[in-house]
Amino acid sequence: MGTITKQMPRELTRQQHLDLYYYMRLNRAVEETMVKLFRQNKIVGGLYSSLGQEAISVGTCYALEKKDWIAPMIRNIGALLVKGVPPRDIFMQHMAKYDSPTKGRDGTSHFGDLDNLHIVSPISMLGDLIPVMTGVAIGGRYLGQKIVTMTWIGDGGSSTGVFHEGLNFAATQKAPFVLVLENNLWAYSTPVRRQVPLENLADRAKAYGIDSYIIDGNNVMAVYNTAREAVERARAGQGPILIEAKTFRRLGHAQHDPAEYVPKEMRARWEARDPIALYEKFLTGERLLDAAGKKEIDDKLDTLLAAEREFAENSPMPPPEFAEGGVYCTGDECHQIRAKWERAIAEVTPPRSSVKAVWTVPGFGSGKGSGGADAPIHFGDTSVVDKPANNGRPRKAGAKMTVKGAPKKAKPAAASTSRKGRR
Amino acid sequence: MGTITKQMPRELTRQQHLDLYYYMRLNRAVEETMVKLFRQNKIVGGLYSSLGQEAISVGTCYALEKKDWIAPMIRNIGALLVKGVPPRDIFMQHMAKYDSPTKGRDGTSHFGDLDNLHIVSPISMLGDLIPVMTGVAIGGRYLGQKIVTMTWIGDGGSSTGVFHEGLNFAATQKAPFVLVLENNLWAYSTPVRRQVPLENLADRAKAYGIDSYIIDGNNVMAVYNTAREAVERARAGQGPILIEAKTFRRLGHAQHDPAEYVPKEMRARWEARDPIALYEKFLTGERLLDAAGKKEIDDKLDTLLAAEREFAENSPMPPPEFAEGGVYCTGDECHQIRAKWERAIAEVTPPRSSVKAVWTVPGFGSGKGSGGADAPIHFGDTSVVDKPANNGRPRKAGAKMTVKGAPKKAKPAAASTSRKGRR
Amino acid sequence: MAGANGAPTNGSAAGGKEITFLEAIRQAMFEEMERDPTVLLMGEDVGVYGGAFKTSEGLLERFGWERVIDTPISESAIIGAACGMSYLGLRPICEMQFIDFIVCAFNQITNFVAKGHYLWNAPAPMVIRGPSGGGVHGGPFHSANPEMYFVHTPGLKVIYPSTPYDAKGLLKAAVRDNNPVLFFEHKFLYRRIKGDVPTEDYTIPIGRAVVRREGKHLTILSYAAMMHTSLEAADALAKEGIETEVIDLRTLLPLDEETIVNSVKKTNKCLVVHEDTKTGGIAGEIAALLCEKAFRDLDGPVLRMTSLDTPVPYAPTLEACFLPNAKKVFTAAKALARY
Amino acid sequence: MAGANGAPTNGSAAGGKEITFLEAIRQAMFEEMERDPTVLLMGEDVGVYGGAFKTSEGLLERFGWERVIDTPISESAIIGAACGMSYLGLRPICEMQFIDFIVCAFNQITNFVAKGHYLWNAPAPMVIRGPSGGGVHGGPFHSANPEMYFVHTPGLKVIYPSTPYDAKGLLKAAVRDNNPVLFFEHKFLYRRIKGDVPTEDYTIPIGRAVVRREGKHLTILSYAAMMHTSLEAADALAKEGIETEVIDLRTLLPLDEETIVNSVKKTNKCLVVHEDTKTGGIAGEIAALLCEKAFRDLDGPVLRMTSLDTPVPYAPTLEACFLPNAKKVFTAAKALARY
Ligand SMILES: Cc1ncc(C[n+]2csc(CCOP(=O)(O)OP(=O)(O)O)c2C)c(N)n1
Ligand SMILES: Cc1ncc(C[n+]2csc(CCOP(=O)(O)OP(=O)(O)O)c2C)c(N)n1
Ligand SMILES: [Mg+2]
Ligand SMILES: [Mg+2]
Repeated sequence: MGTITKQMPRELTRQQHLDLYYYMRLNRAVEETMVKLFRQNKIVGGLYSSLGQEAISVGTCYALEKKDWIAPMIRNIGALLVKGVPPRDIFMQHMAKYDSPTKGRDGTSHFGDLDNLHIVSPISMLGDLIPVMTGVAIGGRYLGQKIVTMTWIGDGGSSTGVFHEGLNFAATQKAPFVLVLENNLWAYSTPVRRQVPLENLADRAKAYGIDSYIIDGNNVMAVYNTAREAVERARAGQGPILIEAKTFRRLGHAQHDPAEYVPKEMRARWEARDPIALYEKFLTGERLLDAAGKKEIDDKLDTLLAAEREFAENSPMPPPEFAEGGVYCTGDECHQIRAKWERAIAEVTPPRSSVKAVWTVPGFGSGKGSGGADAPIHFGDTSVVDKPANNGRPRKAGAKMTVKGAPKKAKPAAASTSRKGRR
Repeated sequence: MGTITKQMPRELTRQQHLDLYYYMRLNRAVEETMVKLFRQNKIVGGLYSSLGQEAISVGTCYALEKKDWIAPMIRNIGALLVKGVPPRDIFMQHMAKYDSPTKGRDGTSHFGDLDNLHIVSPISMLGDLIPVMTGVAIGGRYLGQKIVTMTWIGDGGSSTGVFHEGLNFAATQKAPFVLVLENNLWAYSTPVRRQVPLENLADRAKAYGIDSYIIDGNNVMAVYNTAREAVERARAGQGPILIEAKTFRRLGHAQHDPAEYVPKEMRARWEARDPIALYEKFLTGERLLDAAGKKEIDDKLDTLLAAEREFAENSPMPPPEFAEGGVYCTGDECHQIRAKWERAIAEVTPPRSSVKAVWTVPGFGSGKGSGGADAPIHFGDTSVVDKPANNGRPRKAGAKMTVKGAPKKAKPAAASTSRKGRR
Repeated sequence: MAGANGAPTNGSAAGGKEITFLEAIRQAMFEEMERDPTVLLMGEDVGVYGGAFKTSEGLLERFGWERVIDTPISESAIIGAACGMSYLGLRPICEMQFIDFIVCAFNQITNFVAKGHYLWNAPAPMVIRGPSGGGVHGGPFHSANPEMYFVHTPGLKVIYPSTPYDAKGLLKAAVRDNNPVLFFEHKFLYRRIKGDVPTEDYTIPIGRAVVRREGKHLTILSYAAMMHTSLEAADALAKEGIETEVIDLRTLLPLDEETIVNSVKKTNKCLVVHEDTKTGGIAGEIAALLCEKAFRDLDGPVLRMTSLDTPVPYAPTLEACFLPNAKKVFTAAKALARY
Repeated sequence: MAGANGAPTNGSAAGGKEITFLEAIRQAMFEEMERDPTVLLMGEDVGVYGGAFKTSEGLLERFGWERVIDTPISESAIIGAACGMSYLGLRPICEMQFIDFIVCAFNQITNFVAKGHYLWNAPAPMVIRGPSGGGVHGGPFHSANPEMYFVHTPGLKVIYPSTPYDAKGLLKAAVRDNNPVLFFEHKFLYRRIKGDVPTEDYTIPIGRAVVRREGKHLTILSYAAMMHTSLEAADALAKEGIETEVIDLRTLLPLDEETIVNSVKKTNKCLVVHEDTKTGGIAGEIAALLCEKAFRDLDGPVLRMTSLDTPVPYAPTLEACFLPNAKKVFTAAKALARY
């Protein structure tokens, strides 16, 4: 256990290099388009930006397989794009259009796709996704799906209680879960040292005895290689892993925020380390990208985004009455809920599921489950000083009841019977 | 920063030795008395025990000064006794008597004394006291009181979100706060490795960049010396400290629980390490205690507890109508709330309190507070797509209102005026 | 007398056996896990120990470590993880060791779990259950009746049964429901109340109240432990010639408006009895409902008999004053009948 | 026309100046901190930034780092620490950046802060405030109206003002109160609503409603943003000869029963308008209250006009359907008047 700061550099294929580059460009282009839309008052509510952090969303998500699950945060548009979400969906979410994934009921990156892309929607409350993705990871293992789950959290969000509860639970369960901590040095207007008294936020992992990595979040290759190693280790059953990606939030918290509280020199330094520019330099140096290739991508993005944007703008606002109803799942006709089993159900059903209910403590042998249904229960059965007000003597009408009879312990038989009765 | 496993052994005076011994004996005797009361159905609700953990409650609390603040947990009866709570109060709390500190409204160790002994009442929800005692610590520093605050948490309780939020906030504030983590290896029926994937729970401290100690919780001298060092460092402004005390819960979670899930060998090993027996052995070896001295303490405890118990038993149950009312403080006649200033108020009031609202980031200079009252606000002022339903045109009756007028920035002058107006 | 679902409400079906309320809960979980491998149980001390109240006794033995999970003391993690599991089509049951601790996961439940279907078309089939209620001297942190926090949260369903028959049938229905269901088990009833339940599989539809006793002079609406208090009061009222119709709400969200309104249209008077504190309790919601749906039928005010607006006090004498009881209900009902 | 507290409710006192609702909040905190060194402010981004909504603009400059504390993103720590400070006689004000995040500290507030005075004789003089409410397209996680969770929690006081005058006077009263007070600031009003406030110090008693408009045909009870919606509807109703009495509740816990009951005894009809969702909203509590205190005076049902029982949708078209508006209130009130 500990913090790993470097890992084996891994040879990327040309295609992988170009993919990483393309997705970062796409990420930025999508957000630039949204800034235009925002200026035209076509965005509903606030608009967040991941300018300068694209390498993290793209590099980490690119390390996942199709079957894996993600839950993006506000600055992870790049992850959504890598997962296969079309830009129009992101535009329409921000414009609250009727054709958006949530049909206008929710906005920004708040949408999911449980069936195909395996995306869980975020909510604004920071940290909540950590236990949720831990649960997806445990559930996927239970079903034999061999999936890995991933979500992202900020330096500020790492101070939420649910970050602790979620990551600790993931660690106790050795859940195949990767948590990416984007340390962009600011939480809204608050510098990281005012929220977390640590030099490296990766040290948060030490509280759970899990491994962590520290990487340059503006180097997409480092991000990808690290994430890929973390994902493989999680998939191999080595438990959850925390990756701290050092980066910087180039714009304000959201469009409304000029972020004057950020020292100019600080922004200047990081603007000189733009992840796309850095990678472009590398790619051209390696002859993986030339002017022609770049031009090609520029054009491709222009055409794509023009079309996607047009589609989004032409989409209608949801009809007012769509606000009504839809709060509950009304059953099979509404949602067919079926677990996707990729292991033998017999492994998790009796008799094979049966175990002895004992704790074995290394060096000290075992202790068995105590009490049984007749055991005294916490409070409920501590002798009551006064007589219960409602001593429930037999009723004229209503359910037949008697008081304080010795509880009966149902034999598994009973259950089995009723089970056969159904099959 | 880091984990310190040993510290300078410190010479204790004979009196200190005998105090530590007496309080451990008193702690155990008080709890033994309560077990008798429980068997006689005189205890309301559940009864918890700190059998075998007395050295921790006693040794840590003994390291505090009178002005310092504590918040005990269910197994910290010893801390209450060291603080000066009479056994009768503890008996009456458990018996829900009218003369108890809470007059029967709350039970067990759920009571406090803000004015004299500086005790904050616990609640059942684990971890909640950590931010609360952090607040007392920060508040005490603000008032110039130079106090240290202390509370306790279990191995299990260290998995609560509020443990994380509280300790992290204490660390960012460098609050004079000492947290004692009693690792008794079990949380109710769950062994520690099922809750926390750590060998040493002191590692939790690494997530906050604060110092921690690991000690043998059954060695009262080690506990006291460590706690004293921690308290001094906290008081000196070095920030919060976590102490992990290794121990074992000898009885069940509460009286109802036979704890058969605990391997016999495990209990046997720890029974052989009884903190009182160990200390007695040391004291007799050092000639600090002899048969006569022991006899004296035995008799003293017998007489004391007989009297205290009698008082408690003779106390009446609260009259039913006492359940009504008392939910709110009705003002000065109910509570005279006055802060105890031990520093010049001028230090925290204008003009001396005034500062420049800038962040200075090491190496990067400063950034100033942005926006001002005219800055766009998060949502509220993002241009609204539809016209507000209630555009509040002038009213026949009711408050005079106009819409979307340029907000006015009040000059501090205004405030000063109204302030003068009052003095 | 038949319940809303047609099944005999006294639960004495053919081959029915008398069990405790506690055992009914245990059997419901046992049988659902037996029936459906997607059903799991998570909580503190639910495995080896079988739960603080022994409601999961024997489940670990039969279903193993993967399906009966002893968690750390992390209510938000339990709820969050269960929601994640439910997204894979699993049907986790979360136990809160005492329902009082559910507020430690309040954000996860009310913001994440409850809103998913409406916002993102993401149903979360999961159950959150635990021991609730007072009367056993658990004190201010082990006696909660948190129902209204959740009745006021769209997206959740809230169940609070009073008999072993209902507890078993409704818990099974909750597990099979595609929505997050909160299931409160009044701990006063665990071993004090016994009743017959059929041995064969059955469910009780969520959202249906049941008439426990028929009457014509006034209607008492109640649920959980206060249901029994109300029935006791009804016996006493009968001796004075006041025939009380007693309805067990069973489900608090959604409320069974039809059964409630029909009864009040018949009796023209309504008293709501709940153990929850008064201000903001469900009696208010019912008063508003009856104003909307049956105002012209009301020959008297919709009244409420509830606990005091205080925390739950520890001392038995104080708790007795805090809680409603049969005598208080009798007095209030009598006055209303005479109104 | 004089309010319950005798002060002119339009706030145009001698030397009064017109300021925004937002500025009223800022001035209240500024002046209280100026007046009393035990008053502190804690929250996320309240210092250097001056708060997400700029309500604490200039406070750090004047009162310094010890009194204006930028916290980590830890709502439970903020509330817990504030409670600890209050035990030393300090009077912390806690800002929730958006009131939606208050549920992240739900356990601390409802179990620790609210119960201390009753159980342990430990008063906690502290204020928890933040921007609430919808109508600005904040979406499902930035538009909460959480009042009922707290109105149902004995030990707290709950304030929800609608004018700059009330906001300033009630926030000052909240800071000086010896109990934990929740103070909700409807963000729709922050810069849209302006009003006069006196320059000299004043407070408004907690627990007092105020008659905003007198009338004889029916009473509309409302608060916060819906207060203005109700007044707008009252204008329209007047054109049809329906004289509506409009009451601003201002404090939701404790409710001003006297003012409410007196008005209904006069008008005999009552419509409650709130932006909070319907089921379990405060309209129910008021219906029950009027049943208890004024049933014989009711010539019609106590009705409610509220938001839908759904999360707050994001799209403006949907949010418009979700929220009450003057037209809906007008229609409901007219029908009730004709009842
Ligand atoms: C529990 C919670 N409290 C407060 C907020 C308000 N809020 C939204 S984003 C933010 C700052 C987040 O900072 P960080 O986690 O570092 O992410 P970043 O914005 O830097 O990507 C805050 C305080 C929230 N969303 N959730
Ligand atoms: C938030 C919360 N969840 C659950 C409980 C129920 N509970 C009470 S004590 C306990 C076990 C505590 O174990 P630990 O923290 O190790 O303390 P110990 O009992 O060993 O002293 C549990 C689960 C609680 N009190 N608070
Ligand atoms: Mg950040
Ligand atoms: Mg323990």
